[in-house]
Amino acid sequence: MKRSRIVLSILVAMALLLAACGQATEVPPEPVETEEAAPPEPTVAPPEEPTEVVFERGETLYVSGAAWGPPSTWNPFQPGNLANTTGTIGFLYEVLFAFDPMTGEMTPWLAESGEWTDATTYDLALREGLTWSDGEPLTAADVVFTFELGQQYAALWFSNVWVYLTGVTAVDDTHVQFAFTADPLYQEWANNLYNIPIVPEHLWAGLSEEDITIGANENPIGSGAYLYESHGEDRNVWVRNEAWWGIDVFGTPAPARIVDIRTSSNNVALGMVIKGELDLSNNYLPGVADLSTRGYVSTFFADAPYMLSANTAVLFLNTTKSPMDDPAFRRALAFAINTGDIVNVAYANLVRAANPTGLLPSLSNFVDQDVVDRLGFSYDPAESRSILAAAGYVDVDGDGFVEAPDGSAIALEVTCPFGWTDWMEAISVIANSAQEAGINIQAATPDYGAWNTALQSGTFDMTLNNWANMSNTPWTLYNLLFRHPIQELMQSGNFGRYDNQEIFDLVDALARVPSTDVAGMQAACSAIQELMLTEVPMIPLWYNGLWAQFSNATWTNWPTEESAAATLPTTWSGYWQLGGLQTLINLEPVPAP
Amino acid sequence: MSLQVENLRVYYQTLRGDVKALDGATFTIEDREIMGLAGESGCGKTTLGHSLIRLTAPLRYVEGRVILDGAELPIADMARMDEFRMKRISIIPQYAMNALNPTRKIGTMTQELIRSRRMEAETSPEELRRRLDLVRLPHDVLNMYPIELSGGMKQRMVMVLSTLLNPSLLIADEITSALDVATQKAVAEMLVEFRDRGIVKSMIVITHDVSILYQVADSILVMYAGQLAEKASTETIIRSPRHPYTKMLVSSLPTVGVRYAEHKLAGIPGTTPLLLDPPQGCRFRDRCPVAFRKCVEVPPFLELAKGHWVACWKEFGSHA
Amino acid sequence: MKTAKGSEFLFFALRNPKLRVGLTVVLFFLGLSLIGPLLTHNAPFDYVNPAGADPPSSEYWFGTTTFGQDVFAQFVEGLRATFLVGLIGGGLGTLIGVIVGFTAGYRGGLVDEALNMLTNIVLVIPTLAVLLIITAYLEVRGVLIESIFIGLTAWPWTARAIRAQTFSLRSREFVDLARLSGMKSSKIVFTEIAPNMMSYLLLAFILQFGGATLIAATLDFIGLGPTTGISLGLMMNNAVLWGALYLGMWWWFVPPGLAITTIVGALYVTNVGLDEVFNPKLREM
Amino acid sequence: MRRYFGRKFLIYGLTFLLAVTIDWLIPRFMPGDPIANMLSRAALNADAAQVLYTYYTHAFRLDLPIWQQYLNFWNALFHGDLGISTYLFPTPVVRVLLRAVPYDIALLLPAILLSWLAGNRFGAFAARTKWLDNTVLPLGYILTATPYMWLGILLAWVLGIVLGLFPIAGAYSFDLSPHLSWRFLSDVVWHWFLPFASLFLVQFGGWAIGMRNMIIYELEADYSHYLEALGSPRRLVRNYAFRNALLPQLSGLALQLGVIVAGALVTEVVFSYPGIGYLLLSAIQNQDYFLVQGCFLFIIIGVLVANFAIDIVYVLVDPRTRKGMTGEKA
Repeated sequence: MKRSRIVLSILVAMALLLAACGQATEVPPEPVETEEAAPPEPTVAPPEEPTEVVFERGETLYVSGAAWGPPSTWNPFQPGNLANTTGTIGFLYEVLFAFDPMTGEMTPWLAESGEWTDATTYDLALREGLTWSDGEPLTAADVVFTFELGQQYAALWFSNVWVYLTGVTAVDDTHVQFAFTADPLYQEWANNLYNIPIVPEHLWAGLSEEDITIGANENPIGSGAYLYESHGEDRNVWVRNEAWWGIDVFGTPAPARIVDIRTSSNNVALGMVIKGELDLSNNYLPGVADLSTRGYVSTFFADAPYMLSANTAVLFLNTTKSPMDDPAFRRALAFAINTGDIVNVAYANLVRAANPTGLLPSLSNFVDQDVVDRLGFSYDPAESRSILAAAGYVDVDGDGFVEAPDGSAIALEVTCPFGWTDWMEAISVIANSAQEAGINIQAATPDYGAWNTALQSGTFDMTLNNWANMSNTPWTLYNLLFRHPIQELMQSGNFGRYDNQEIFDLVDALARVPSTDVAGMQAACSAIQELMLTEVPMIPLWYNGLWAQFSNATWTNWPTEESAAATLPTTWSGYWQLGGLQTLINLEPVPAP
Repeated sequence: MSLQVENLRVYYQTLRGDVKALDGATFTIEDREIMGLAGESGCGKTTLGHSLIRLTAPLRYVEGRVILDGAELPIADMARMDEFRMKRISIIPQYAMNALNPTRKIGTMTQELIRSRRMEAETSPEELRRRLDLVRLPHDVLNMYPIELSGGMKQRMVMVLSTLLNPSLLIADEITSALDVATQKAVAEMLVEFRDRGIVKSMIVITHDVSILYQVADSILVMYAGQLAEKASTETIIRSPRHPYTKMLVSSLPTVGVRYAEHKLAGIPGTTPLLLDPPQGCRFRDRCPVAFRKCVEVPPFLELAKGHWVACWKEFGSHA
Repeated sequence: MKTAKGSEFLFFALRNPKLRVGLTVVLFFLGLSLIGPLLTHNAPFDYVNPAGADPPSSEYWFGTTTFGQDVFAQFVEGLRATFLVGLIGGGLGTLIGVIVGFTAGYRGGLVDEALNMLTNIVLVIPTLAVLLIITAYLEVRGVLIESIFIGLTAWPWTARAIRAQTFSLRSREFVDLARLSGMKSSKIVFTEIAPNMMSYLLLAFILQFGGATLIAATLDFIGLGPTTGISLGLMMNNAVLWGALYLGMWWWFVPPGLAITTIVGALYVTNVGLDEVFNPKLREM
Repeated sequence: MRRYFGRKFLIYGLTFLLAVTIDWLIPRFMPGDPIANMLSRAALNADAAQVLYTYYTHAFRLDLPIWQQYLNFWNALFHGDLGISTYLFPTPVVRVLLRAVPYDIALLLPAILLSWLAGNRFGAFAARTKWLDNTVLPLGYILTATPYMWLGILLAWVLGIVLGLFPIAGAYSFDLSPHLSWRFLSDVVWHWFLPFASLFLVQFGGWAIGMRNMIIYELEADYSHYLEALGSPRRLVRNYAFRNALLPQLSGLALQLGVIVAGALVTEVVFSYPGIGYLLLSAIQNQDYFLVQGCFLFIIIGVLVANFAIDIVYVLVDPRTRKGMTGEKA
């Protein structure tokens, strides 16, 4: 009986604790830095009413697969952890244009229109009646303020627009004029138009540099369709902005609430999908084929590859190391890799093999097929061997692996971060097939940190990377592949440190072609492709899928290959303005039986 | 007659078979008699002591009867023995130093013990204190933990506990071996006092220190190799022992207090036989200076003179 | 006398059911880990089954993974890792424990104070937390490294036990006698104390072995185990990562865990068995 | 007794000192560069990346001389400032940890206490009762030999997925936001159950076995024999033996804490239960060394506190320590 008393007291204590910790996650985190927070904005629903703490299934949309970790910042300029609250750009803060990779068109968002009035002037017209969620109007002044922040603070990721931007002026409340230097980077500008979020001057003008660059911006005020309501370790809850200016334009988004779930692992997401607790999962789920045949989920394509292609998985070769500094060897390697196995076995046909140019299908009209036919490559061990032999790589010591022309042994490592399970399988395929072709490559999976350091400081042999989102222009990819100048730390591109001024110039040239001049872009691209495929500085292998599994149980009208105007079914960071938001707006509730 | 042991056999189980630790013991103890039980270590005296009160594995009851105050003790039955333990027969164990639960106050433990025996009525607190006075223990030991007591105090506490219910037979097992000479004397005297005050009727004092028996014992039973050798009044055993082993034991008896168990009996060749398969006949045979043919048969334990039992063919011979 | 004693141990050892069962199981798995690879022609990582995940069958005794890898092949390979960790990690742990504990117990005085302090400190610091961090430093890890680190952190309780044991032993008569007879302390250690300690060491090692395998399994499971090769913990990790629970591929995660449990359990039982053999008091007659 | 505690405090003090120093060393050993990792999450233009890099480096005071960093660390520590998490930038580490702690307490406290109490009772019950000893006890051995995560996985699979009785991830349902109501509390307990169960079961087995072996020693102790010789009933003898066997079990608990923490850690991972252990793992995986530091520190403090609590209980129940006769446990 003594024991039972103890037990009881424990249980009581426990209940209290959990209530407490519940509170801990609930209360809007007390203000850090300057922002005054305590009473939630009127738009943010007060959490007292029971309906607010228990979400109606029929009115709530559950999504996952975008967040890297617990939500921690709602600052649209916060480079690092924005991924944890995707939608901060898109839901909360909006961009001037949206870009639809499916059609390749820029569609007006905050902006009504925008055009180059001459080679160095860009005129932008905002929509009428834009408002912030606190009721203040969103005007040209806010646009100017936002761009000038980039001029003021080099730490903001778009600051380098000011390399070719010379000034921004508000002509009137709805008209902004951008003035440029002699040769603006048209391609990047187009890119910026749908990536730079507009922030409210009346609230941000007072903020310190620290707040603006790295502040958490808790209890944010935005202009978008959904607003921040609350968050926990594993979720970020968005509530519909009933006063959204876009309701007249796009109609009212159906879900009253959107819960962005951060799943600790894809496996957890899988479980929720099966239980019908997730409406849209952008996780990489194993066994999708099985799931869709069992009717748990639908995908964009009814059959393999099920997913759209999101970005290109590129095998970066460290061209500063021998033998990767030898084009012949690199080309031989390109033929030695069994992309088929990667696609069929490692990914069970969830992905597609990449075009040798690395350009996504959505950009296929920039692929110079003739160049590809002449210089393209695909899995062909025999070809690989003959190239090696021709270049003097022969197996001298008879260990089954070729030695370098100078007779030195070749032993290379292909790496990816430990725990990136699909890539881990992929690199083991790479290693095995290369070995069969006589090139001694071992797969290694260091921890993310170690991998990342090697990647940026260029100490790896060869490694996978895919940091180029879908885009309006091939330049985005080439900007990743041929990022220059070569620096001590290559943090966002050209990790193999392929140093070739000729190709750098070509990429810069492409950047300066006006987005409207498609022919000009194609010309520039084929020049790049010509050089890229002869040099093979890196090897595009496959297209990572735009992982998207959705359920029609509660919400329907998901985009599929049949859809009239299919948009991207994703909540990934940076994809909202690429159609993700449109997809959610288009959703329709399933009438309750 | 208080205690009557008839042909008691208790073996000690080992892997290599039974050790005949106690091989047919027959003797009696009168009321108010304090009997010393002497012999080298391994002669079976402790086995005898234990058999009478707590016969557990690896000890194994073979045959024989034990009658206490006319009632037979179910010594082979742990459960049924409980009725007799402490009330009729009790023991002061060899390990008296560790016999008390270290984490209980002595008073508490005593109460709990008594209550568990349903003897609250018979033992008033006053009586308990009287007993403490008897063994010269301060009353507040009852509020102490065993570790707070000295070895001697613990032992006296055990004496009090074991005799609390006035058992008619008390077995005192090697109680003096751990004590210095002075304390030995005191303890010995207390034992006698217990008897004189009628707290216990009779007593078996097991020791290999015969000199102690001088002070306490009315009679002495000498054992050798699991069998009885001789029993007589203390006087007789010391003055005129008749069994050759007793003779040696007594003759080799050193000055008071010195123990000899460590080293072998002075002047006796050979060692005690292994009791796994003891030699036929008299087990003292091959150490015995006067051994002869007859000794291959087991000598009976006969009362040659009033209260004087001996197991030796030579003695019978001289009588016959 | 000693020989008699020895034979007595053997006698009980052979008749003690716990010991017999325990040892049999352990030896069975040890054998399996050794000959297992011969029973399957598949390499642990090869994609042998084009059909992908299949339940156990006559061809793939433990079924296949999502990629069509032979679970049995991985299993036996993983067993080896487990035993390796147990052997090296447990061995090292015991060794350090014995050295520290023994020196402390035998030298006593300041040495004891210092070592005992150290032991207690290391004892309080939670091993796994430390291991997590250490292993996180190693960019590429192997079973060997893992075992060594486990051994380096697992020793304290052994040290404690051995210390206590040594204390009691050095105060025994035969040691005093030896010391009186002017025997060199090193000689005393090996001729007088060590033999009496053997039973103890054996028990300690068995427990360390079990502990090491469990810790290793934990590390592997949370993905901080070997980044090369396979282990039972890693198998479970993969199974979970690839949704084996939801897709019902029980054959992927049940065998590895079961194996660990059975082995460690068997070790514990063996341990108790031995204990009974060494301490007559515990035997049930 | 004063000596006893003095000694304890010394040990705990030193442990803390050592732990904190190890803790401080963590980032200095970490492979890779956490800030670079953090920045690399978002594809940046090189110049912005550079600027931010220096910015963060300064913000995290990594540009000071080592000794100064060490002193600052202690100083900050006493001001409850453990830096800012890079993984959850810009949330202060302390805040992140305080959010996780309640889950750990809720998980560990009941699991430890209940399993200890129940396990001991059961073990004592089984000891020297032949049929139990031979039938039920093997279960104990199996339980205590089970890797925490495996039991977790099995429970999740059988009770969570196959039977669908319990949720197997998270701390409360996604359709709730925390508030004090029966609905929410029951939901929390519902999520709490499986992690708790797997912790409880494994430990339960261990304690049962431990007690079973301990009590057998005690039943063979002299005082037990004496009681038997005085014919006191089995009940009393066992009762004493049990109480005395609890003492080594108590020190056993202190020794086990490390292992239990490990168990909790991996269990939290299996059930994505947002406690410190779960946090520690993500911190390590994301190279967030400030968070790693924080977790490690909190774990140490927790273990020290627990140890101390056990010491106090020990003194209360064992007169020998109280009388200053023996200073050491176990």
